Amino acid sequence: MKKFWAWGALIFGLLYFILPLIGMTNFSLKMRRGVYSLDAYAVVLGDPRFQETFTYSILMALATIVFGVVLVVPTAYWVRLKLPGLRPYIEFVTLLPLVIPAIVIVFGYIRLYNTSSWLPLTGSITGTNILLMFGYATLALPYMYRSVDTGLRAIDIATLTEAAQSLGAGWTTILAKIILPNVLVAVLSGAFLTFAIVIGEFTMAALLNRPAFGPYMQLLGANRAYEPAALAVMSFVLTWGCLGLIQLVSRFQKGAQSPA
Amino acid sequence: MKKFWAWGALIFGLLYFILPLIGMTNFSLKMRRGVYSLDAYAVVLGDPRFQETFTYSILMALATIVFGVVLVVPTAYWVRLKLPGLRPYIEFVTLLPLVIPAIVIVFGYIRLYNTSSWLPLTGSITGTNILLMFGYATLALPYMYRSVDTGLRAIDIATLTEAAQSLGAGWTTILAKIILPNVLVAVLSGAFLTFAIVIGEFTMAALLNRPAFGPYMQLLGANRAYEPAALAVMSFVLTWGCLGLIQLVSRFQKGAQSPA
Amino acid sequence: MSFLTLTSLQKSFGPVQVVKDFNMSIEKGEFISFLGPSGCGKTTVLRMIAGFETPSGGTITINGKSQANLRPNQRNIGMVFQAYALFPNMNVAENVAFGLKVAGRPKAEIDQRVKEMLGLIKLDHLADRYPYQMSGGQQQRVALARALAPKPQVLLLDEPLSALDAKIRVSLREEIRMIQQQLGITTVFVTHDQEEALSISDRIVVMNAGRADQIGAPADIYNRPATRFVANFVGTLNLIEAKVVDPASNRVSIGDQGVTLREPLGDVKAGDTISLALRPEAGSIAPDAKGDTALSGEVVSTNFLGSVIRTRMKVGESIISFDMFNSPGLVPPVVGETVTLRFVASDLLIIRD
Amino acid sequence: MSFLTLTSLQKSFGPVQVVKDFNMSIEKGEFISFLGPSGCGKTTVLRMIAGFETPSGGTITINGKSQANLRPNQRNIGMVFQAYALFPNMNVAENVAFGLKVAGRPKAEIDQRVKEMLGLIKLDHLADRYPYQMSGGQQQRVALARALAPKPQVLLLDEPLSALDAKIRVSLREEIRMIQQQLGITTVFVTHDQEEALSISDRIVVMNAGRADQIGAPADIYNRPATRFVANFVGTLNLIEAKVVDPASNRVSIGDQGVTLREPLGDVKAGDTISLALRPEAGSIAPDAKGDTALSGEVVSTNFLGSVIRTRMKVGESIISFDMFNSPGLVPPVVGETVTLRFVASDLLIIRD
Repeated sequence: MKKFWAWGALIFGLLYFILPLIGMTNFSLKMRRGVYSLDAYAVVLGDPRFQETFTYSILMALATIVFGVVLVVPTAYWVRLKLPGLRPYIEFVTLLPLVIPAIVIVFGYIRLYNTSSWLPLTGSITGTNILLMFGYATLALPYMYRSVDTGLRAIDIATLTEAAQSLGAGWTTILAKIILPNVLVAVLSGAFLTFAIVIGEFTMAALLNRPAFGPYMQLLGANRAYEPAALAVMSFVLTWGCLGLIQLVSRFQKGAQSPA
Repeated sequence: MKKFWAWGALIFGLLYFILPLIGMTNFSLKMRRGVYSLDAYAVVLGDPRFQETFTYSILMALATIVFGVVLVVPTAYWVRLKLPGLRPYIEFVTLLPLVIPAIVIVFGYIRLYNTSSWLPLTGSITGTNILLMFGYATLALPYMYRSVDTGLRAIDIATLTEAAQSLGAGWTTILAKIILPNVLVAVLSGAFLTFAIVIGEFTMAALLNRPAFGPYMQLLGANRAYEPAALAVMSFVLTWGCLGLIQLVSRFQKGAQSPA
Repeated sequence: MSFLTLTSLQKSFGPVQVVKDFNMSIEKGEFISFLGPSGCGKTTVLRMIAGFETPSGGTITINGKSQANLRPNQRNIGMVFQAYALFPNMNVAENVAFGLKVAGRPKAEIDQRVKEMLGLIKLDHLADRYPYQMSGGQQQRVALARALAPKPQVLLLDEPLSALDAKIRVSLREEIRMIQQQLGITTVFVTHDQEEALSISDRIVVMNAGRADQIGAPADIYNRPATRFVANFVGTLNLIEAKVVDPASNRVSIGDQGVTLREPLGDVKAGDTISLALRPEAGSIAPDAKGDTALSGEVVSTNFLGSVIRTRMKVGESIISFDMFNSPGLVPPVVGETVTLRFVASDLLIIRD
Repeated sequence: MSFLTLTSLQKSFGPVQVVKDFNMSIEKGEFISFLGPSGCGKTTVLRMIAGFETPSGGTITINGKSQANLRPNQRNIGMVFQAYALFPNMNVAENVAFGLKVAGRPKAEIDQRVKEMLGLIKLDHLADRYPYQMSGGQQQRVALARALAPKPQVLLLDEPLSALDAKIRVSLREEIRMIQQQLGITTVFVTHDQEEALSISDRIVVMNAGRADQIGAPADIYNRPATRFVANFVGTLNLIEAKVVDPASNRVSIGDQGVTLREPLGDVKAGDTISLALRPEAGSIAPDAKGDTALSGEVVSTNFLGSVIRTRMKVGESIISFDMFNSPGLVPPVVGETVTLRFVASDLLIIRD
């Protein structure tokens, strides 16, 4: 039984992740005919549009993360503490973006906030950026919320809150000194997922016509052969590195704080 | 403080979900100039390509769900029971599809299973369908796995397994009679999310050139005005209905089984 | 006037009235226990004093000042929770300092007070430890120090010992009592453990279904329970059915054996059935046992419980348990044997309700 | 030959040896308790008998047959868990029938046996209930019925009462013992609660750090503990430091008071320090108390615990606790008073290790 599973896991892992990755990495190194080279990588990194879109997407990702944290941490805390009956509904709402195609969200936004509406966000670049950030935040909401909510579950927030209150602390102190430090790892992991989502997102950025990394990747994928493979390998390494970092942080945190 | 949050939630909900939805629904009913009508819906539903792609995607979704359940339930059970040390790694693996753009996965698959490879899946339609199903399963893996894993956490599988063993039951009996019935709701909710993802997926189906619903939606979105709005509303209603169903089932289940 | 007064306190959660017309006056420096089964409302009363629940009716006054419009963080009340509730991101010293920091005290004063508090709980050497590095007993002592550091008016303890092992529970309850007497702080202690309440309190409130069934000193509660509920909940008790023989002379019969009670029987007539209560430790079957009353019966079981041996005998329709201290030489009665239990008639309580 | 034999049983988890050379022979129909603190290996031994853990060394034989190559579902052993472990998707009758269905018994036989089992635990009327609709005590009785339904060779109980309330714990343990005697089934019961083990068992194994410290009948274990660990773990105990005065006549001194022991002192010389043990219930300060030995000391505290009043007195460097049964007329000694505790010299045990 054990052997069967071990073999199953191995084959599954090979077919699903490792072989495709190896194949792609191999291919990305073959731009120069007959020898392995990093040419494809050099081309990608040297492309000014790569630099421009990547920078734009990183800035958007950071903005989305800040907005998400400010929105989600107090909300998730408050729902757990005072409105536990609402939790199923909130969970339901945070699941919506997973199952409503991005195109629906964007389409709705464009209809609502176009230049002739009462809030003409699409009329200016800043407005469109804000709208795009809202869209990203919606996409990232499920991950951020679930991550923070799981983090909150690990600590007994009701009792910690009451303990802090009985010692004279108000809401701001409780949030800043007790809640946030104890869900930091969860917030970080939510932030990272948000980052990955924003960097890879295509539909919204394309429909709102912003110079984001997703559309650039798509464009490259449609018109070139080796460069997209190089891009894919790079984004995989970035992802892997970030995930590794999260694991590291959370392990460190565990060492420092878990209840033995 | 309570008021602030209540207002915040209201405004958030309005800006994010409800107003865009209303705007879109409104627009989708305006195909006939000056009056509200269901023309756009009639056009969409009457389109033979809608019927074809929708049927294809539903069949693919069902296949993906069966594959996912058979793969995930025993794996998640086994990992929880015998290899709890592996859980972080498995979780890590199941998170990968979230953060690796679909394009990377498909690109890898195409490179690996092309007509000149040792497993030329892309050489036949059935092969390509299987490959696409694998891709979908990869995309859906995080949701299915987490859902089942959460379901397993709610029951004490270690003790239930030992109780069943001491009563003479083997592994097949334990999985079929004890584990599966107790995580049925979790499996259903994972299955539904899988369904929603497969129906909406664009990149993989487009790159593998299969007649799926995602590319059809994209095509319609690029070339028509009212029909995509109708499509979006329909998919939203479908989604909402399914989610409602899940909530209903899980509430019923809770009533019947939760530890008081 | 009392230091902490609860007047007609009530609390409903939806349609369920958890606390019904609760009245109590607590003197400065007193140690009061709320004792009762889960769901009796004892924790709810405590949480209303702390301000975590808003009373549906009634008033709470501390040192003459109504607490009605004060939020929990304005009441200057120290609280210790069953779950310790130490802040996991802070070490011991930071935990103890938290209340003082929030109050904006100068750093030197904080350091001084933290040192003093850690001395009080004898954990000076663990000031840099984090909660997860300590045992439950140590964590709960830190929680106590943290609650006491800002010099609260009242100390509230919400089942602080329930999560601990039996041996630590006993030693920590003695430590709590010692510290409480040393500081002279008014304390309310919630527990469902009768031994805990009996051993630690100045007065005990036995709560039942949202009301105080009896308020009194530990020995009062144990020896003179006011209601059947108190008699049953505090300590083990035999309930014996007896038939009134002669109300005028307090004569009753248990099975076919006559007994004369000390207490007046009150408004009953010959032939009525009444309930009597007898503690298992009240009687003895030793040949030289003292007592003005005796009951004989057949032994139905004996049970070795360690320090005591509990024997059950059948008298009429009632089963009466009695305890003997174990000793190596003791030969416990054999099942089927007839034994005679001697006790003082005044130990037989009449249970009315 | 014994029914269930454990020979040189060992179990290591990684570098930690949890069970070390455990030997035990259990007769058919015996009720054996494994008693010890958490981590002593008692549950691991039980799980090796059930087949959930594979021994690192040693053999397990049931009814003459080695269990080494049998998987848990081939051993025909009934097991009851602390967490009840009823299948949540099945009702009571389906839970009880599970083992019989797996064994492929005919439907009529299953129905008959389920009925019989539900009668045994007196829950016939709840056959259609689901686990979540029942109290913990009821669930655990169903778990017992489920374990017994396939007529197992051995019944294993893994702290089955720990999750229950105090009163239910007592009544269910008596019910378990009754059912066990009725069916005559060989039973191994794991617990950390000494009263539970003392009251229910034919024999007790006191376990300490992976070994059996002592195996014996309850009264043996309590009255004649073989090691300091057993003496400490089973019951409350005073440990008293004494100085040897004259080894030949068993004379020692406690503080400045001389005592003559019954047990030979063994290989010590005058001036050596030895440890003596005395149970708090062994002595009495009543003026008419019997006993050939007396110790006087100053009272340092008295504690009302309900049925007993525990007093501590200081004799030399040792604190000695003793218990008196509470009675309403009793005036407990006052702190500072000097009292004399009388007891039988043979109750003073010499602790060697």
